[in-house]
Amino acid sequence: MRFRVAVGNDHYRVEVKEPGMIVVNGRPYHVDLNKDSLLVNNRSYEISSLEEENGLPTLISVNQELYRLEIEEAEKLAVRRKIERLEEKEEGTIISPMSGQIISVEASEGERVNKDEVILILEAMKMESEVFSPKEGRIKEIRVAKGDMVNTGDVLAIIE
Amino acid sequence: MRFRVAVGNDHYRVEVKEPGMIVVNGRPYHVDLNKDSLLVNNRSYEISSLEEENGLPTLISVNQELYRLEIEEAEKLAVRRKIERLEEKEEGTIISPMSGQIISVEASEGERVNKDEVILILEAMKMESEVFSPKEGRIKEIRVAKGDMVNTGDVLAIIE
Amino acid sequence: MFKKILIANRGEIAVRIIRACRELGIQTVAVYSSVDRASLYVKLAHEAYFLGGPQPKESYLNMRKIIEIAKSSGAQAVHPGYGFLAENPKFVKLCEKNRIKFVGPDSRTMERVGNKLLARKIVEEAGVPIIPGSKEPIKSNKEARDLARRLGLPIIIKAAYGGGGRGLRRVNRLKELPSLLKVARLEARVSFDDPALYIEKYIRNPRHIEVQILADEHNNMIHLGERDCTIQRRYQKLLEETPSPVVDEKLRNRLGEAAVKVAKAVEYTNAGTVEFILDERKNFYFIEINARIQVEHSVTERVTGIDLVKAQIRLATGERLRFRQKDISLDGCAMECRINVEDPLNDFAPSPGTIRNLRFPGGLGVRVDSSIYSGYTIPLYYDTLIAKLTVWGKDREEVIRRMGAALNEFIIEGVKTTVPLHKAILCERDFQRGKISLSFIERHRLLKRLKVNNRASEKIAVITGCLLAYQNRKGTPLKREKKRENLWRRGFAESKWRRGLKKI
Amino acid sequence: MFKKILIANRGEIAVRIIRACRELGIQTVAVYSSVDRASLYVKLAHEAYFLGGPQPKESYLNMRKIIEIAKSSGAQAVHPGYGFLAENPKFVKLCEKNRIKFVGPDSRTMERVGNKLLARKIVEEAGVPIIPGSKEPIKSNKEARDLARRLGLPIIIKAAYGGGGRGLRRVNRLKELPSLLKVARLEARVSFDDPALYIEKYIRNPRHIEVQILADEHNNMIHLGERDCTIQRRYQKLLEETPSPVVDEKLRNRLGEAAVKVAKAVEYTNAGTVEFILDERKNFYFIEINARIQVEHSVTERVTGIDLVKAQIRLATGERLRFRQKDISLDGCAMECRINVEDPLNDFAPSPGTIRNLRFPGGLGVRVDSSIYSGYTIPLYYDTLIAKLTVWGKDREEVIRRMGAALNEFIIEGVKTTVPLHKAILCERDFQRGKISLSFIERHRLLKRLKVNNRASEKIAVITGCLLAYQNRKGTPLKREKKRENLWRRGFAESKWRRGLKKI
Repeated sequence: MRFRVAVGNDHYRVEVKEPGMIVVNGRPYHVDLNKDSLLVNNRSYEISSLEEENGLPTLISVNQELYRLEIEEAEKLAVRRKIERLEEKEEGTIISPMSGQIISVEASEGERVNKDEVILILEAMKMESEVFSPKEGRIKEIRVAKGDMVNTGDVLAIIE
Repeated sequence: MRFRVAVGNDHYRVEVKEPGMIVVNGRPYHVDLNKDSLLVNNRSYEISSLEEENGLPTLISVNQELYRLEIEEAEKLAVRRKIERLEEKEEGTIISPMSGQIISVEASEGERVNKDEVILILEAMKMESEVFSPKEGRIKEIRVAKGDMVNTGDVLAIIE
Repeated sequence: MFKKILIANRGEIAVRIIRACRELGIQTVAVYSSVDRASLYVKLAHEAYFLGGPQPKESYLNMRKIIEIAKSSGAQAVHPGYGFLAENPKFVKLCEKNRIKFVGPDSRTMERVGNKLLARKIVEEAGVPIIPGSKEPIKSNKEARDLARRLGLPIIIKAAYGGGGRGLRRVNRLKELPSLLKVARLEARVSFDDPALYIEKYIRNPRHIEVQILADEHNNMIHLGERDCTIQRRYQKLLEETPSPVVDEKLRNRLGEAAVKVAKAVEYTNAGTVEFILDERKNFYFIEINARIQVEHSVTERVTGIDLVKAQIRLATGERLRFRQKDISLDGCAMECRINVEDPLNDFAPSPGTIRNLRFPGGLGVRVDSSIYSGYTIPLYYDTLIAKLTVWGKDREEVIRRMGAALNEFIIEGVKTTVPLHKAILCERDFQRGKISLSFIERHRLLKRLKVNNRASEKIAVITGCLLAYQNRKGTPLKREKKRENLWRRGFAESKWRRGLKKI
Repeated sequence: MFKKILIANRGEIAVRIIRACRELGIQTVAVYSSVDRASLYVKLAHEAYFLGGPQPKESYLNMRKIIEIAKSSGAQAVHPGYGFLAENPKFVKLCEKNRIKFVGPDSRTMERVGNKLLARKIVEEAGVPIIPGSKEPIKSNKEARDLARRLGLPIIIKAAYGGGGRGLRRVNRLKELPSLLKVARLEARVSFDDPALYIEKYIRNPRHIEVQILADEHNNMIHLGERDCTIQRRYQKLLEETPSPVVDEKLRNRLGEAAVKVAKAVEYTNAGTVEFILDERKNFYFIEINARIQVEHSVTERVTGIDLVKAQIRLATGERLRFRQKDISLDGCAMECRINVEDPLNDFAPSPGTIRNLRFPGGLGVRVDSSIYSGYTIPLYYDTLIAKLTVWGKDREEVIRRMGAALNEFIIEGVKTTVPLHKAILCERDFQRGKISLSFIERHRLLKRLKVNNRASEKIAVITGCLLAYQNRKGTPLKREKKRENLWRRGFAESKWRRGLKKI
């Protein structure tokens, strides 16, 4: 099975020949993966997959250091690129950066806002976090009110 | 819901009135069970259920001390006693010792069998258990066939 | 000795107090808010009582309810831990009124040390140096400006009843003064219910040095050496050690004597800490008294061998101190790293969540104090400290190496923590040489180095990712569970990027 | 300093050695058998190599393979831990031949101390008391009988190359002698590959006291005080402490001097232990030298502050001792409980299995050394030690109370352990008073007290059971997962019963 992997600006061509043999950029490695333990040519690493998307790991820890990967199955490359372009368009969605309570709403629907203008203030664990507008535009919708509890990833507002 | 419980030689009559209220031998207790933490009239215990049978715990640890319990639902007591008495009489009744699948029937109706002769083989979680004839006699009836799923207490066969 | 103590706190300090009580054979009464039912300290206590909603005002600050529970449960004393009601004179008074022993100084002393301006005055009269500044609360912008001119800029604005960095502002230019006074006053009112402010001269490259003291109710008082708490972020301590790499025997004695003098001046009893600022020329200035057990008490415990929480409880019974100053010797070095659920890469934003995978370090010289366990969900409502890693070594080099090894063993998955930041601190040459000041983290740009995608094991990450992808494609059942949680993390990372912070 | 060390061992001692190497900046090479791939030490090491099948002969005793891996991986030294090849002169020789430094004494010393009769002879010549007995291996039953008559009964039969209680027999009556000699000889042959036996006088109510020594390769040698290892079951240590409650300063010096004399007589280098028997009148007799790190080294580490494994590695590089005898002082008391997967209620039968729920104790003075983690399956093939709990206190009373509190916090589910036995030991008045001997556990019938269904919390167990039954009937989704496991256990229990085993 072949993959293409990007880590920051670095790119890798990878082929998993069998569970015990992997080729990275043409170089073969003996590997032995046992739950959270990985041996690569007998070097021992503690690994963990922290995030996945469609069965493809996106955040890996190696000896507690984090790596953000973009893995693509070589066959499916073309399809993915199209989806990415679609996602980029909807950059006006403001998503909650953490779980917490809305302690203040600083803007209202219909209002015009600048990039980096404060829209809401969130509180969690005795700390306040301001949530900014990602771009200049008009607030189409604010989905929360003061006092609401929100979870990470909840849509808070939409800028158009 | 009412229960009778035996711990060694001690017997208890218990009624769970609601999840937060229990009556043991006529005395009420406020309880709050949260995973492995139990508060009884505000006293805090670390508890764990180590073994269960038909949803009835049989081995409990309280602050790391072990207790072996026999719990019976009170409503079913009468019925059970009847069955037990029946069983005593009909010592030729073969009851399933566990939930599982019949993977083989080793005897057939009308056949004469000796005490401890294998009648059936049951399987659960990769473990096979042989089911023996409790006495010498003739197989009057076999109520299950290969492949059947059975529950604990089901009558499997009758020897006369 | 008390038969039963109520612990008016939560988290790791509640666990710490329960351990001390267990050793002393004292029964413990825990109190909990609605989000703390599954907390470790509730499990470990003998009794546990529900307080109220998650907001501190409904629960851990609910004085009447706590007193009521203490009385109905038969607790003879209340241990306040740190934070919440630990330094609240009203609560101490309420305990006294209800004949429940408060484990700490009495209400008179608490009032005296709680008012920072009053404390400054008493300390100055006792002959211990204080930072030059105002003797009364600032009444007008003009008064502030005059004082600032006299002291020379920069100056620091502080809340009279403050703590934890709130109400604190540094003023570099005179024209900033009015607006910063306004902000600080607002913060002081919101945080401490009193807008009173005062002004102090700003000390360059200061170190934060504090001295642990123990005092019985019979006028005996000793100090247990200093702690260097200079590694901070946003005025919050992050790493503490004893002895301080810049304090020699002579300075230690002078600091200790000053601390005892301060404590005597306020008629202090029980365990407490006298905080000083040490300038570049090793002049020290009194800042404040912390009238409670401190988070970082563990380092002093290790080098003195004295169980400070047990000592607190014994002193509260009226017992005399078991040691004199000459019995105290300091053995080796100890260091504590505060493990907080905060994301150092994202401006220390709190990172509450569920602990998925947890491994504490162990072995020689390694102590862990924590209230978390695998599967525990850290609530949103309280502070971010979830574990304290305290390490001992014969000398500072051994401590640093051992702490590094211990941090490398530490696994906490499911939340973001300060563990990587601590590793970065330990690797810093200047830290290893003991050359630190309050601005160490900013000055060394440590946060910038905490990058995701360190090149070192990048290829291993690639191999791991592809092997897991391969396994997933070939269909291993294990993976399915993980997906749900991962969405949560994805959202988090994404929002960072959206906020314009660097992409992680 | 070495750049890379191979650890020819597994389990907790491999983890312990890795920690020392990490502090020293040394890379570690682990070796593992087929059942140890998921072990903690494999994860923590820098490199890991497969050795062979689960049987020790195929793996951890496979000298050639280990040497081969050391050479191919570039390891400059081998640390043998304890057990396996730790005291095997052949292996030491093989290391020497291959120019790999063996962390321990050289092969000549190893041979000398391995032959117990030879060691006895050397020690006696050095003027250190030994237990009266045979000077040569027993050649005939007649010789044994004559010797037994001369020494007076009871006597002890021992294997010349023995250890760990095997080949050991107590003879109370002369007529038992021939049959017991036969059994012991057989055991000695099977266990140590040499049937040679010797005979010693039996000492009544003895205590097992050992002295830790450190020796460099430049004739410097010091001792680090004693350990009292008297609490044993079947000649296996269970709980150790330092200082011994019966050893005073004067006796400590005499024991220490004797130990150093013994070690010098065999030209000992590196860390080692000299074992003595102490009789009721406080006469001591040399028993043997353990030419390796001991399981219980942690208690000595705590009171001396010396990292013994780091010291071993430094000494193996040829470094001189960093301390002289006068630099050594003992701070407080330390005690270790060995947590074994054994069922004390069932004649200490091994209890391998999968760890389902695990919580280590923590806090002040508590050290845990362990190789287990939640979800880890303990293999059947090796010894039962899975964790060491070492606790420090200012005095013995504090240690006992703190150890008790720590044991109460310790949760290990899925296997049976010695934790309940340790709790029972600590509760025993005679133990608290320090009145112990090698037969303490039998004499106090501790095993009989470890019953299931202790009355104390019986009602709580009943309440728990009924609440869970109620939840199950009402159908809580959480419970479903559990049921599956329980069926397995039920099937297991039941099938045992059907097979005529005792109902569990």
